[in-house]
Amino acid sequence: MPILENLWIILLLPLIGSAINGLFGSKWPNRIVTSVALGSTGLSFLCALEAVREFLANGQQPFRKEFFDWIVAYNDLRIGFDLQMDQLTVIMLLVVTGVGFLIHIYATGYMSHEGGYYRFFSYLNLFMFFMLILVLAANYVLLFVGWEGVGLCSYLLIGFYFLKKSASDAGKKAFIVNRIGDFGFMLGMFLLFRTFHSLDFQTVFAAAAQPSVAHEAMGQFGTLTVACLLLFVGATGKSAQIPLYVWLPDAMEGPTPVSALIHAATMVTAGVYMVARSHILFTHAPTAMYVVAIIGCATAFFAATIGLVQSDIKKVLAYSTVSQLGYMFLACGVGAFGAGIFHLMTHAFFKALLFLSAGSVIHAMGGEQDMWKMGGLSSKIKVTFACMLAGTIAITGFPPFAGFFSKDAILFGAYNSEPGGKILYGVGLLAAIFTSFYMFRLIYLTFFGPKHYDEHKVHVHESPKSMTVPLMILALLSLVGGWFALPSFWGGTNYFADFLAPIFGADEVVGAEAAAAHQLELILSGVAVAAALLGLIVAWRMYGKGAKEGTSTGLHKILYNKYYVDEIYQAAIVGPLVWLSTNVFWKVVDEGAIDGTVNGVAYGAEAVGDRVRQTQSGNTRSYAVWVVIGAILVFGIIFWPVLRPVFSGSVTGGVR
Amino acid sequence: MVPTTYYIVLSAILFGLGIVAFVFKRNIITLFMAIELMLNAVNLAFVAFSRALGKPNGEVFVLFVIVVAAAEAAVGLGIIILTARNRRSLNVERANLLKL
Amino acid sequence: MNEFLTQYAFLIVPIIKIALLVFVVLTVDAYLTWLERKVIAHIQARWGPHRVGPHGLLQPLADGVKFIFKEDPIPANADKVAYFLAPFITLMLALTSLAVIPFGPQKFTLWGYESTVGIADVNISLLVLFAITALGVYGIALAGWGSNSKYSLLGGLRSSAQMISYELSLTLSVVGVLLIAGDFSLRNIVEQQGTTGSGLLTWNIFPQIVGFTCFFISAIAETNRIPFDLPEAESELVAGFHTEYASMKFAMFFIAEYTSMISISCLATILFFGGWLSPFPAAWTFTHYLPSLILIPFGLWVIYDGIRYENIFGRILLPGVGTAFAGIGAALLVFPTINGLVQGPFWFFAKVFIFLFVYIWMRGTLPRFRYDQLMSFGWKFLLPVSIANVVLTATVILWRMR
Amino acid sequence: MTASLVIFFVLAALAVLGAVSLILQRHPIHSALSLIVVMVALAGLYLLLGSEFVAAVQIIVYGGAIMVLFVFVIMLLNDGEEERTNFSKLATFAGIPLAVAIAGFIGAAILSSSSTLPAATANGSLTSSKTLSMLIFTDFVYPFELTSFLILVAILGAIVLAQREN
Repeated sequence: MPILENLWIILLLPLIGSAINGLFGSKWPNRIVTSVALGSTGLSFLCALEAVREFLANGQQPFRKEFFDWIVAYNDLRIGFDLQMDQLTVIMLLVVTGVGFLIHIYATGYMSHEGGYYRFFSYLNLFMFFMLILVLAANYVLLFVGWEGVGLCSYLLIGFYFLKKSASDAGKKAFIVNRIGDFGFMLGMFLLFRTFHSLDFQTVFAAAAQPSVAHEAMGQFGTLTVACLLLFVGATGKSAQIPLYVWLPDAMEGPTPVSALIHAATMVTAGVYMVARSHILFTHAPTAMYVVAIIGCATAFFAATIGLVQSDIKKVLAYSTVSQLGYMFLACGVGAFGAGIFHLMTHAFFKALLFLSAGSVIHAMGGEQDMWKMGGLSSKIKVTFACMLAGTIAITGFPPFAGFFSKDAILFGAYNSEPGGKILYGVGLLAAIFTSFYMFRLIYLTFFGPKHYDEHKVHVHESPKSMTVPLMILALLSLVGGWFALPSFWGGTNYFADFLAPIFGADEVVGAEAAAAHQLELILSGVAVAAALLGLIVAWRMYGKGAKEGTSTGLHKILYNKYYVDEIYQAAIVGPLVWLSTNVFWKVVDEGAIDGTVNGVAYGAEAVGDRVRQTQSGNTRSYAVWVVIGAILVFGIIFWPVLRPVFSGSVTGGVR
Repeated sequence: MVPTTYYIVLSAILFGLGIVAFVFKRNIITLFMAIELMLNAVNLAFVAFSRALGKPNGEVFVLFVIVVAAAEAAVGLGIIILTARNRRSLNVERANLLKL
Repeated sequence: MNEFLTQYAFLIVPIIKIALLVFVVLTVDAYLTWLERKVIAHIQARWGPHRVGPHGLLQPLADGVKFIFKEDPIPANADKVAYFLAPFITLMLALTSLAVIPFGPQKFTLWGYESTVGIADVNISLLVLFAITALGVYGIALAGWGSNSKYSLLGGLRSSAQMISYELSLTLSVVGVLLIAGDFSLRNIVEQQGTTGSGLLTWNIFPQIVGFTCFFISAIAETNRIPFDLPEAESELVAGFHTEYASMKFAMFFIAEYTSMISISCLATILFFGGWLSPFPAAWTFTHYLPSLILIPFGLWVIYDGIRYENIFGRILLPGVGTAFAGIGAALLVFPTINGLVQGPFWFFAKVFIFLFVYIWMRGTLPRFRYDQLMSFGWKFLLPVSIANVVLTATVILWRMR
Repeated sequence: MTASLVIFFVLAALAVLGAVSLILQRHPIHSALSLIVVMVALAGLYLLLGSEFVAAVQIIVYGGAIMVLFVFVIMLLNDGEEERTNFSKLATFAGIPLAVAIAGFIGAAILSSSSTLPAATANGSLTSSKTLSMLIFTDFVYPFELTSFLILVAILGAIVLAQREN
């Protein structure tokens, strides 16, 4: 059965799994729920593989199929349930289904002692479904459906422990912050529709690719620029970029597999995917791209700085995620979309790995997340330690791990970009240093040094196979994942770039010719490795042989409190809104106008009824009379044309 | 030969009388009779027209009307018996439990 | 004079026929009572009436006189209208029901006005008959209700309920015959039974035996005769709906009952027993002499019986009657044309007589039903059976048509 | 003034008188009797119109079944004369005019519309019951079946209503 011909199977399977678990799971023992969840996800993973195989067999012909019309306004707007498959999709598809499947397996171990097991997997499968829609969608609206769906699932899963106030608050926060971004996204879609009279990727991009479409110069805010910026607002919301990144750290309230799957590997990269998907628009709007690059770079830097001092292991990883996403956007911003997607993939591997390992650590520590209360675990949980180390090396960018190649490509792209490429590169490099610092800080605090926990209270134990096996697989992936794109000086060919070439155009090595490029690239990668080493050394000096949690002062305090961004938002936006809604919308509009109207209608009805009920005398004969009156009226109306002559006397009696 | 109009006028008169009966009688059974009277008036018109136009359909309608009247009488009288049992009176003006 | 007759023949001839019929029927009723009393008396090993006239033959006359001269009390605060209306309605309807019954095949022309043996020859005569029987309920109901008395009311209610119930199966049981004949006209129904001329084999009784059974039972119930004479169950309600009636009004009910017996018998004869048709194949001409063969010996026996009667009156009367009978018989032998004319009516009345006799016989034989038995029998047995009969007949007919 | 006209007027007068007496009679049973008179008169009119089957059915069903039912129920309940309560001012004052009005309306409408009709029995012969039955079982077969269902339902309803719950 050709899966490619009916792609819907891939995304239907998780939906079915979710429905089954959600509807009947509460009655069932965990193992049935497990088999349903894993079965659906695994099957969809296999289907994805098959689909990809067919795609490659077709000589990588971009595949697109319209399954049914969804919204059709007479001849202008057609939005169908259209799925497409091209190189970009292939990568996203494999990442989502593959990593998703692994994390599912992991979750079966991790969640086995939690309540609401079936609920969790129902949500998780639902998330897979929406994510796959997002990835496979062939038009903006369907993509938006997936977009919102994953948002919903993220909300549900962040607030999975809804009895914990912080959890439910975090869920709400994520949802609301995303609303802002989605608002921008929708505006962007409207603008696009107004401009191109369609929302299909094909049509829009084809139209945008026309030479007739003006290539808006830097600093010029044309339609495309505005549209791209609006779309990017959406992306900032979903992918936790400045200024909307605040929800992601709080999202760590959710179970760790969720953090791994949604808030590291897949969902948060949706923004990057979207930007990369509509790269044609962006390339026509350099201003927008520049903004993207700047935002990405800034996010990468700031998040890294915040990550330096966090004490919660998952918070550290969260901020690292934010900053890595920043890297991706930086890549997109400087036009190195391929690098961005590449980093997306590798990041999916090692960040999932890191989160899962962190989860394993937490599991081992019996729910403890504060790194200051760990230490010296390396001997206790060797597998986890090894995997975590692998992930750390990968993210900090030591060759030959994946992170090195992707981050290298990004920085290289940034360096070559104009204008201000050098600055972007510098900031990125700084962020890289910070990255390696806080990652190794995490490693040292967690696995080395003296134990800061009570052995008798906490029984440290290695996690079950179901958790460690995925860790190993991911570790392997984050090791080899980078080898698809060996830098040219490395002698190898950049399969990845070639693979994506049909979409993003030829290799983004622009400006300098090949030889110079080789030199430059070699130097830059050397610098990057040096930066990573620097971070490692500093971290070792500070935390290597154990350290006490000091009282935070000055800069440290500011960083520790995340630049007080949440407080600022609270004061600047939330407070006024609450005041407004309380004193205006609630007190005046709702109670005054709406309730007033409703009650007024009720009173009016009562008053009228009070008069009218007099006719309901309860006397049958009166009713009879009313019937007769009605009959007369009806009769008169019907026969008026016949009757008029009779009354006007023009007909003198009918009897002949 | 009798002009059709005579029949029609007669049926109109009967119908009017039926209405009068319906409005002025108090005994619920008599009200029913009034309804039957009106139905009969209508039937007369039916037959007269169908004969005048030479189409038997009208007479078929009359048969149907009679059937319906029978059904109505059966059910209606059942109801009447119930009310009489409960209210101890057939006077429709005394059946005013819902009146406030 | 003559042209007057010819002009208004359409008015005069029927009037004459009606007068004749009424006279005959009333007489027959009167002597039916005599017959009934006699027969039952003999069934119960008694003499029955034998004081008034030879064999009590003048008893009906005496009864009539008594009816006329008895006091006629009206119950206190009876509903006058209903009370007076009831017997008239009953009698009128009973008599009217005979109007559509054809007694013979012949059509004769009097003063240029062609008419039949029988008063009216309507082509929905059967429906008319049923319509009249249907109205028959009112008489009883009004009588029961009008004469402000518990017995009467109960009797009236009972019998009206009974009549409504059994009317259904009465009508339905006839539908079979209708389906066979495909016509409402009694005359045509009879003639359809005699088409092949092979005598009684083509009568409806054979295909419609079930229908006949239902018909006869419900007919008895319809006429409030034993075993269905609940309305006048002496033991429970004195005399039912006519408890409060006396003298002539009572007589009216009485006559009405016997008249309806007659008309029902006629109906049975017509519908199931080939009306005026001879039971023998048309080929057997000698059967035409049966009337004489019956009348002459009967007359001779009556003469003989009269001669050896104890009192002089009887010795004069009976031989007279006997000679009359014998004379008629002889006359039929002598004048074959008249004989031919008489054939139809002869067979018709013979059959009707048999039915009447069966009525009386049953009264002498059967006990009375209990009321609930009556109702459940009517609704739960007769009705379904007659419906089944209808369905069956229709099926067979369709099968034949195929 | 042909014979048929005479018969018509006699019957019509009978019907109208019956209807009037239905209104005037105080006792329901007298009203019922007057209604029966009306029905019989109407049956006569049907015969005069030449639709004999309808006439017969009119007598059998209306006269023989429905009205009997009425009389029966009246006897059963035996509520006596109706009390002339006058709780409904509306009916008292507006009743007659309204009735006259609607009758007038109908009459007027009919007069102005049907005055061109041919005489009722212009087209000669009787409507034979065959014609009717053909019509019923071909064109009107579905309504016919429906009515049978209606009857069934009515029977059930009557039984359910009238039985004493015990």
